Amino acid sequence: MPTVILINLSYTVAAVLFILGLKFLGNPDTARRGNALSSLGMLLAVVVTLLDHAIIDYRWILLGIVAGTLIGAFAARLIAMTAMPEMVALFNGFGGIASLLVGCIALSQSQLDRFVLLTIFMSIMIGGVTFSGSLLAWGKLSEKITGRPLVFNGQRFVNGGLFLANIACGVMFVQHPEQTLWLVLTVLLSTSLGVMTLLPIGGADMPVIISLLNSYSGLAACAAGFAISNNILIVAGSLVGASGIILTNIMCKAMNRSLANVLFSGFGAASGASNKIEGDVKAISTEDAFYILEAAQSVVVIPGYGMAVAQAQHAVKELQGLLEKNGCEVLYAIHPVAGRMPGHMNVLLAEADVPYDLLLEMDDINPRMETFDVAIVIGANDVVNTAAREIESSPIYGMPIINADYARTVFVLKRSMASGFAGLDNPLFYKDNTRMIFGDAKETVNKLIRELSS
Amino acid sequence: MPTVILINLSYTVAAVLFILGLKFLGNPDTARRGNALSSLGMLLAVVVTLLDHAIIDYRWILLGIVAGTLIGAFAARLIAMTAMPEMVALFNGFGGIASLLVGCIALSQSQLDRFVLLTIFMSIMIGGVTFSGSLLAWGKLSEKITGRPLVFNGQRFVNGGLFLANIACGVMFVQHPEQTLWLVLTVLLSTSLGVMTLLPIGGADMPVIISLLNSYSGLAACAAGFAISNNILIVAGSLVGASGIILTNIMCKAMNRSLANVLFSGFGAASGASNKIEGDVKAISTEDAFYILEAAQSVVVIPGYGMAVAQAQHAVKELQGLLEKNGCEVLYAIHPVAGRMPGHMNVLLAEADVPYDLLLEMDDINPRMETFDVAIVIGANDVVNTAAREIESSPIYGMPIINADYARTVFVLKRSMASGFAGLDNPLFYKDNTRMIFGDAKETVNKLIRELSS
Amino acid sequence: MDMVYLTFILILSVFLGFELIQKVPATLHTPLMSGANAISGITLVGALVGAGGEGSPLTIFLGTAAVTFATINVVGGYLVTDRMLAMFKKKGTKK
Amino acid sequence: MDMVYLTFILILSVFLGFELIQKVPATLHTPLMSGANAISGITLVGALVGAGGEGSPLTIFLGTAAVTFATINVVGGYLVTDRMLAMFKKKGTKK
Amino acid sequence: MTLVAIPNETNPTDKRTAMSPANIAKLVQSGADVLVEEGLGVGSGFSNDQYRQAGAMVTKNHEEIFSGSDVVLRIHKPTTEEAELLKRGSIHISHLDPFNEQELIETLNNRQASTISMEMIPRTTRAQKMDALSSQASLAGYVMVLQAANRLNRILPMMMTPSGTIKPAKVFVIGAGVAGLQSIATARRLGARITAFDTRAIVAEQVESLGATFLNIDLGETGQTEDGYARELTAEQLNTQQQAQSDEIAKSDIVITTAQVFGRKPPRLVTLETVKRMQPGSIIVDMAAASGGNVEGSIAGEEVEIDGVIIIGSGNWSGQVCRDASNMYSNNLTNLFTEYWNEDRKLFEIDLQDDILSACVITHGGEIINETIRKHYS
Amino acid sequence: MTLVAIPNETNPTDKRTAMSPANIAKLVQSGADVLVEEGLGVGSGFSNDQYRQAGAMVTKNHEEIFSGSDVVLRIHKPTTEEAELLKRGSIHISHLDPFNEQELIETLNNRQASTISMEMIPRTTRAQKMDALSSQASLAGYVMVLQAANRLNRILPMMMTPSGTIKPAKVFVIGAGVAGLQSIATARRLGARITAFDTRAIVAEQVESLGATFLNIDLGETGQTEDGYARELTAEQLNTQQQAQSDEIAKSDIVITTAQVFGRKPPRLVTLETVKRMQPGSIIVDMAAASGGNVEGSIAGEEVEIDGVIIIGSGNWSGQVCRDASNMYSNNLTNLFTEYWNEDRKLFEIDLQDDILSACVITHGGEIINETIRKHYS
Ligand SMILES: NC(=O)c1ccc[n+]([C@@H]2O[C@H](COP(=O)([O-])OP(=O)(O)OC[C@H]3O[C@@H](n4cnc5c(N)ncnc54)[C@H](OP(=O)(O)O)[C@@H]3O)[C@@H](O)[C@H]2O)c1
Ligand SMILES: NC(=O)c1ccc[n+]([C@@H]2O[C@H](COP(=O)([O-])OP(=O)(O)OC[C@H]3O[C@@H](n4cnc5c(N)ncnc54)[C@H](OP(=O)(O)O)[C@@H]3O)[C@@H](O)[C@H]2O)c1
Ligand SMILES: NC(=O)c1ccc[n+]([C@@H]2O[C@H](COP(=O)([O-])OP(=O)(O)OC[C@H]3O[C@@H](n4cnc5c(N)ncnc54)[C@H](O)[C@@H]3O)[C@@H](O)[C@H]2O)c1
Ligand SMILES: NC(=O)c1ccc[n+]([C@@H]2O[C@H](COP(=O)([O-])OP(=O)(O)OC[C@H]3O[C@@H](n4cnc5c(N)ncnc54)[C@H](O)[C@@H]3O)[C@@H](O)[C@H]2O)c1
Repeated sequence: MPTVILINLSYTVAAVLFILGLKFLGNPDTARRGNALSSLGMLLAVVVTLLDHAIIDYRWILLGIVAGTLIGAFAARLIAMTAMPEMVALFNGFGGIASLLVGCIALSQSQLDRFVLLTIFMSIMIGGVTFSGSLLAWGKLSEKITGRPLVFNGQRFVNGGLFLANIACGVMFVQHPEQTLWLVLTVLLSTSLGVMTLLPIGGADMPVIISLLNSYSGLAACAAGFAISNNILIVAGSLVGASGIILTNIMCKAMNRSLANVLFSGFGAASGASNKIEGDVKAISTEDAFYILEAAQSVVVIPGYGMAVAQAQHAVKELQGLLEKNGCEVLYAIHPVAGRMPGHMNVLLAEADVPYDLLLEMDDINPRMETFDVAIVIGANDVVNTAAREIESSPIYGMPIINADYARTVFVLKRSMASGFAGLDNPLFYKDNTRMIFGDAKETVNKLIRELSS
Repeated sequence: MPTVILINLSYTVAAVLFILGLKFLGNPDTARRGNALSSLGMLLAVVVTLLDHAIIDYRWILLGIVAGTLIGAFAARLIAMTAMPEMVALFNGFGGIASLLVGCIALSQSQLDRFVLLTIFMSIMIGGVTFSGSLLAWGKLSEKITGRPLVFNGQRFVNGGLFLANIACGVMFVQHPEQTLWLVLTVLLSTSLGVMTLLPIGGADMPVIISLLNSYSGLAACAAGFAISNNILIVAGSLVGASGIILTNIMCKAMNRSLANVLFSGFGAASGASNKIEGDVKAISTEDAFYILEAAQSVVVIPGYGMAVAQAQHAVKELQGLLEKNGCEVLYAIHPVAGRMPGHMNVLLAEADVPYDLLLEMDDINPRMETFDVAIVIGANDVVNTAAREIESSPIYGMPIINADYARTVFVLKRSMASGFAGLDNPLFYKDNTRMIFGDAKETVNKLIRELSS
Repeated sequence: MDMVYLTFILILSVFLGFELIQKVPATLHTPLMSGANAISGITLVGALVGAGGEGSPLTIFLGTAAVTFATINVVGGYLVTDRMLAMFKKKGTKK
Repeated sequence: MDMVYLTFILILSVFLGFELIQKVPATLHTPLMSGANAISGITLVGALVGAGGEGSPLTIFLGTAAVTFATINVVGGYLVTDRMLAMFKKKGTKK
Repeated sequence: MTLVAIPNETNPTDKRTAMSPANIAKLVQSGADVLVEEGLGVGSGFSNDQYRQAGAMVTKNHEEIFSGSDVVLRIHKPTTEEAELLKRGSIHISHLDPFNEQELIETLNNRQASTISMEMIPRTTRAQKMDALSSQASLAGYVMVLQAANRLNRILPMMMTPSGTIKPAKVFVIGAGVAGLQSIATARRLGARITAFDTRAIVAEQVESLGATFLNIDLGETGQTEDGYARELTAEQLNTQQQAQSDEIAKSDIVITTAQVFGRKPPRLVTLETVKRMQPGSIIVDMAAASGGNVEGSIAGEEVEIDGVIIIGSGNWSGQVCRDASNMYSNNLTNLFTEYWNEDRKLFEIDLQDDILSACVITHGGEIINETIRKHYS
Repeated sequence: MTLVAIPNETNPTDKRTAMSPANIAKLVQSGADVLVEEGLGVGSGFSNDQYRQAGAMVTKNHEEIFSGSDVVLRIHKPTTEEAELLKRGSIHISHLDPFNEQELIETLNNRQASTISMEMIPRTTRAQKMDALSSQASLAGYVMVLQAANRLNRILPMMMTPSGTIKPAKVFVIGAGVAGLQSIATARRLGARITAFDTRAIVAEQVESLGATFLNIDLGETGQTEDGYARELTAEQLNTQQQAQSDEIAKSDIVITTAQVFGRKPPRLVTLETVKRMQPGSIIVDMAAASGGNVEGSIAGEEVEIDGVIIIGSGNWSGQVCRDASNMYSNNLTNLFTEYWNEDRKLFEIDLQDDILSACVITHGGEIINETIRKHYS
């Protein structure tokens, strides 16, 4: 069998191993095996490549591999458990620069048609962005640089300009590959682009960014694969590129943010809550709510009359169980006037067999409300109406309420923006950290259960 | 752009449309759109293929397409709703013979290396099996032929022999492509193989078989694709081949059978239940149980003391809800002595808010037990112990029980093979239609809920 | 080298096929089967060149037959599938 | 024609990538990212030919650098991922 | 310096207490001086010592309580004699039944007393913590079901047993206010099948939220007042209702009536004829027996048997669970007291602008200042 | 031709009836002639007419029932006079209390009567449909909780209300047999917090399956008989148990004792000392009061108050829900009757090989053939 066929068939096998590896990595039971499989694929790919007739001298390769293995292994072994994310960022940067270099090398190929040049440019540009971006991320995470977002006026213009310049450079490069200027410019511009895009992003958002950059480095490898017509680079690169995007998206949702918001908001830079009933009502899907609940360590459920109307108590109990299984603490906060008769919530929750110990009175729960990751308000309204605290003119001003709004995130489950028994608007619904989940409470909770249990 | 590039890029698009089409077909909300997308992909693929420079004469093509379209469209429009499965079988057969023909045509190509010959052989053989098998399936389903499985001694030997002869033929064909004999023999043997394999399979199992043959016809197309180096044939063919296998598997599980069982058992041919506590205990996973429940139209739940121990009542109620949402009727059969005190089950089910109307007494449920697709016995034992009916020497002989075993399938949820209060072995567990789901009842039911709600 | 690429494509498609079909509600089993069956009529594309090419009359005859059969599969398959799905649609919306 | 095949492969891989990662529990986000990152070190394969080829010294130098960086990415990436996952394993079995 | 005093209740059948020791402690802490009569709370299980420990003075002198204190807290309305003992300008907080007790109110007014009627606390969200009608009605709802179940010759829940299947008992609740809802909840806890009716259509949802069935009767225009109370029905409407309920009642094992119309005599909902249609052994509980009765033939404070049907009209329902009832009433009083207690000046301040006080203060500064009551009297 | 007769019960406090009209109809259908005494079933709401419609003859003559019939069905044991009236060789099925009524049994035996004692029906799965002890105990469990809740000055469920939070009442159940389990279930329905204890460790799981907590007391060897009954404890074990329960009892609002030892006097589980540790207003229900009592100071058929703690020992618990109790008992009797009724020969056949009959037939053919009882007498 001709070597090239052998190599490529091995590449097929390697591709299968990568695919299985990624699949297994997504499941806690098989994750470790998945990682092993994918490393096996990598080994196979590297070893058979060495058979390539184009390779005539193994010394430099050996040098590079030995050096790289030593550095990589030591770094991976010695790094503290807590510093792993930044390590991953650093590794990712190295992957980026490798793609950049491979792109440059590909320039010395014999036939360079437009398409190949384009892919070379892309591998250099994406590699460059990945490289510098990852380094900055590493710096921010390891606190070598301040983790605070750096925002300045006109930032978006500068970055947009950089990007366009980069593209222009690429066009020139493809037209005139012989002029090194464009190559050098491409490298410079893309690395600056990487740095500039990351500046306004805070340290806390870095994991998402790393995941994104990781996706980029896959794309860079994929572009390099096109540049040198190599299947396995394309397959592995695009697998990583695609799954990285999905993963990034999942991570964003878990933070209750959009990717755009992460990239451009300068989160944490400016903030100043207003006390007026002003602001937007932010609705959210159960799917997105799931990501937040899934990551929550402590949840307080605040039931009201709507839970009774929806007969959601059993579903709520079920949700409690699932959250607890997920390692989350769940408590119930019962306002004395919740429902339509004294003890209404008790009747319902007893029916659903919620242990008495989990039911806390208003006065016991309010002091620790800040410590809850999520407050789920289920069909309650008046009893969490912050007008009682904030609006002096309100008829219920001064009435003690359950301070749901002090929790990190508040989900309000109700069917509409309608008011409750007292007929008053509720400023809680407009708060920054409040998300409305519209719909019948039972259905909503059942949807959450479905998300959580699959 | 050279035509061949254009064609192939269009093929890429067609492939994407097929992929999306299949994905969407798996979800009730998008299924119809999925079908439309995939037909669009087909249209695109066909149209751009007509641009191929190798095509010099469109008359025959036009003839074929017009004739095919007319026949296909009329058949699809006119067929009765109930006759659809057999129609699909017939269509599938046509696909099979088309692949067979394409394989033959490919023989007139210029360069015929071994690999190409192999793929040609495969497209002919698989096409032939698909063709004749599908026709037989069509016959059985439309009752043109008897639907009863036809079993004879040594059947497996005959079929095995046929298969080996077919392979041998293939080897000769690849060695001597110039001798038409092997080609003709291949066609004959493969069509006979299709007929012979289907003979022992009963009409009721035909849907699974069609799904399998459908997967084959995908593979045949894929082989044909290799034979004429055509991407889209490979992609579409292997997509259908792979998804068909998965679908076949899903369908088998929904019937609580394995594929091997379907293929070789001659199900329904012989049967003679024995009344002894003999036979095997058949355990089953919740995942497999899900497929059966998912397809069930009516379910009866038979709770016992184990439900109380596991405190599974709320989960059971939840399961009921999900089954009902799935269009299934759910009833509860309460044996008077179930549990450990009079009315034990009532206390629990009332707590879980199961409507009284759904609780049937033993005497009301027994006469209609045969009509239930599934009986779920949850932690009951003595109250469904068929020894009371079957074993004269048993201490409980003569005691009325709930005849769970008369339902089509019985799931018994308990932790072990341990006996109940009366300390007696239970022949129910050994019956042909009984499946044990071992484990704590609440956990088992929760797993089922998870399967059902995702 | 072509064969290598084709093998790659085959492998990837097979995996994709496996991944695409996961849990399918029982009601969709038949439509899904039927829809997939229509796709397998893709063999039509292969038949076209035979029917319209410069081969022997036999080839052309076989090609035309193949085109006819495959077209029946494709056209009939898609239409039947659509009819089945339309039926579900109605059932669903009635409620 | 090569490009066509490669594009096909690209498209299929992208779809496969999308399908593979569906719902991932939060605890696996970081290991998954890290594992995928290691795979992206596949660029090493491309670098090898540069470092061991018959190119100019510059090419070889760049190639060697690329090999080194990519190897760090690959080796470090897999090892770190494995360490993370080993940690989970222990947590799980302790219970 | 304000002296708050709590007398013993003079009604011997009521074991409840207006103030628990725990709440006395709160009053003392907020700066009031507290005087209680000896033996206060014995019926509910609170001893004199507990009151002393909470910081109260204990007296044997019933008169002193009225004549010597600035604020009197209690459950029931005072007798005319007690009213005449009151210190001029003092504050008296208790049930007063102002719609029916014009004479007593005028006596109090003549003493220049500021009187707060617990019945008149408005049904607003903010006032709920002081709302004694609600707290006691809620307990009453529970007690009525228990009494009925205790008298019924059947069990409430369904039981499928080897000795036959026992069908769940049927309970019909008329009037789904606070008490009615609690009855529904309690009966459902016990496993009965429940139907309920109320003229206010809005409570249908609340009834269903407790798992009971709402009986739909088309009465035409009914509705509720701003305060959430029911409007009185016309004679014709009442007749329609009686007819429509009759079948449901005949089928029921237990009927519980809780219908009230604020400031009016309770409507007569169940006629003798209907009672006679019930199975012997069935039970009717008439919550309103004491104030006129929803059921024909019910006698306040007694159990009557008509054709084998037992009509319970004991009254003072919450008194049966006197300990919890006392605690809740005492919490209501304390919440009211501390809401308007000025800690700096150590004074109970009556601010007639306040929407709660303006509704429940009857007399103040020698005038009957309550609009509703003044209109009712004139 | 067999004449089956049902006399009125002579115990005036028990309103139950041995046979409901529905079951009479079954007997008649299976070919028996049935005679009932006039007024049978009045207490449970069944009229003479209903019996007539079911196919029974009705007589005013109490004696005739005994002297003229082949089978007598009833609830309570006969008086000696009644026993002496029995037709020779006839069959008598009822409770007989054979362990304590040697004299009566001998009288019956002298009449050559075949007697079946309902107490002696074995606790096997097959016999459960005839097991009257179970059916009545189950109702008793329900009634005891209702009576206790009705007497308690608190409510059972938790309520978080604007007038304060009411903690759920604590209930302690001693003896988790049929009655104890039903008590647990009923109290839990009402929302109480429940702890339970039993000497048979195996019931811990059953207790927990009803959502209650099992109190673990290490008594050493206890165990149960083959029939599932508890063994008697040694004096020392009993003492350990009393001590260990004492704290739990002191904390409880309601204590329900149901402990029995088959064929023995019930154990004394709660001492006076422990009773005095309870809060005033708490309730104890002593199910065994009539047969000796689990609680020191309980009096059969009465309510006693000791230091503010009320001990209810009314007895005849299931009689409070006489209609359901009658139906269940009547089903038990009918199930027993039809099980051994030979429809062809129209005879009630006593087959001493049968494992149920061999356990519950006391006398037959002029001999005390029951092993257990014979041993007990000798
Ligand atoms: N506890 C008592 O004794 C008593 C007695 C009488 C009155 N009240 C009064 O009732 C109020 C109780 O406060 P609360 O917060 O419990 O209730 P609330 O303020 O009345 O609010 C209930 C909310 O539930 C929502 N809802 C209704 N049905 C729903 C469904 N099926 N699914 C989801 N949401 C649903 C409604 O919003 P949407 O319509 O938008 O869904 C409504 O805003 C207080 O004002 C209290 O004073 C209490
Ligand atoms: N109703 C009454 O009044 C009363 C009173 C006393 C006795 N009994 C007797 O009790 C019996 C009642 O029959 P039954 O069918 O209800 O119960 P059973 O025959 O006692 O069987 C209960 C079954 O539940 C299983 N189980 C226990 N815990 C479980 C858990 N956590 N998850 C899943 N399965 C669990 C056990 O099997 P594994 O151990 O394998 O899981 C056991 O075989 C009759 O014999 C009756 O005579 C009844
Ligand atoms: N805002 C609060 O916090 C709060 C607190 C307690 C009560 N409330 C509200 O106050 C209102 C009155 O409650 P309540 O229990 O004191 O009422 P109530 O005691 O005055 O009357 C009891 C019930 O009887 C009903 N009724 C009157 N005539 C009837 C008839 N002919 N047939 C059937 N039913 C009839 C009434 O509608 C009412 O539901 C309710 O709307 C309740 O929700 C509000
Ligand atoms: N097989 C059947 O169908 C069936 C039917 C009914 C009852 N049973 C079984 O019969 C058995 C007896 O039931 P029962 O209710 O008639 O029993 P019982 O009335 O004889 O005694 C009541 C309970 O008191 C307990 N007890 C005795 N001494 C005690 C002590 N010192 N402290 C605490 N508890 C003490 C006993 O263990 C028993 O649980 C149980 O095992 C029950 O499950 C079986």
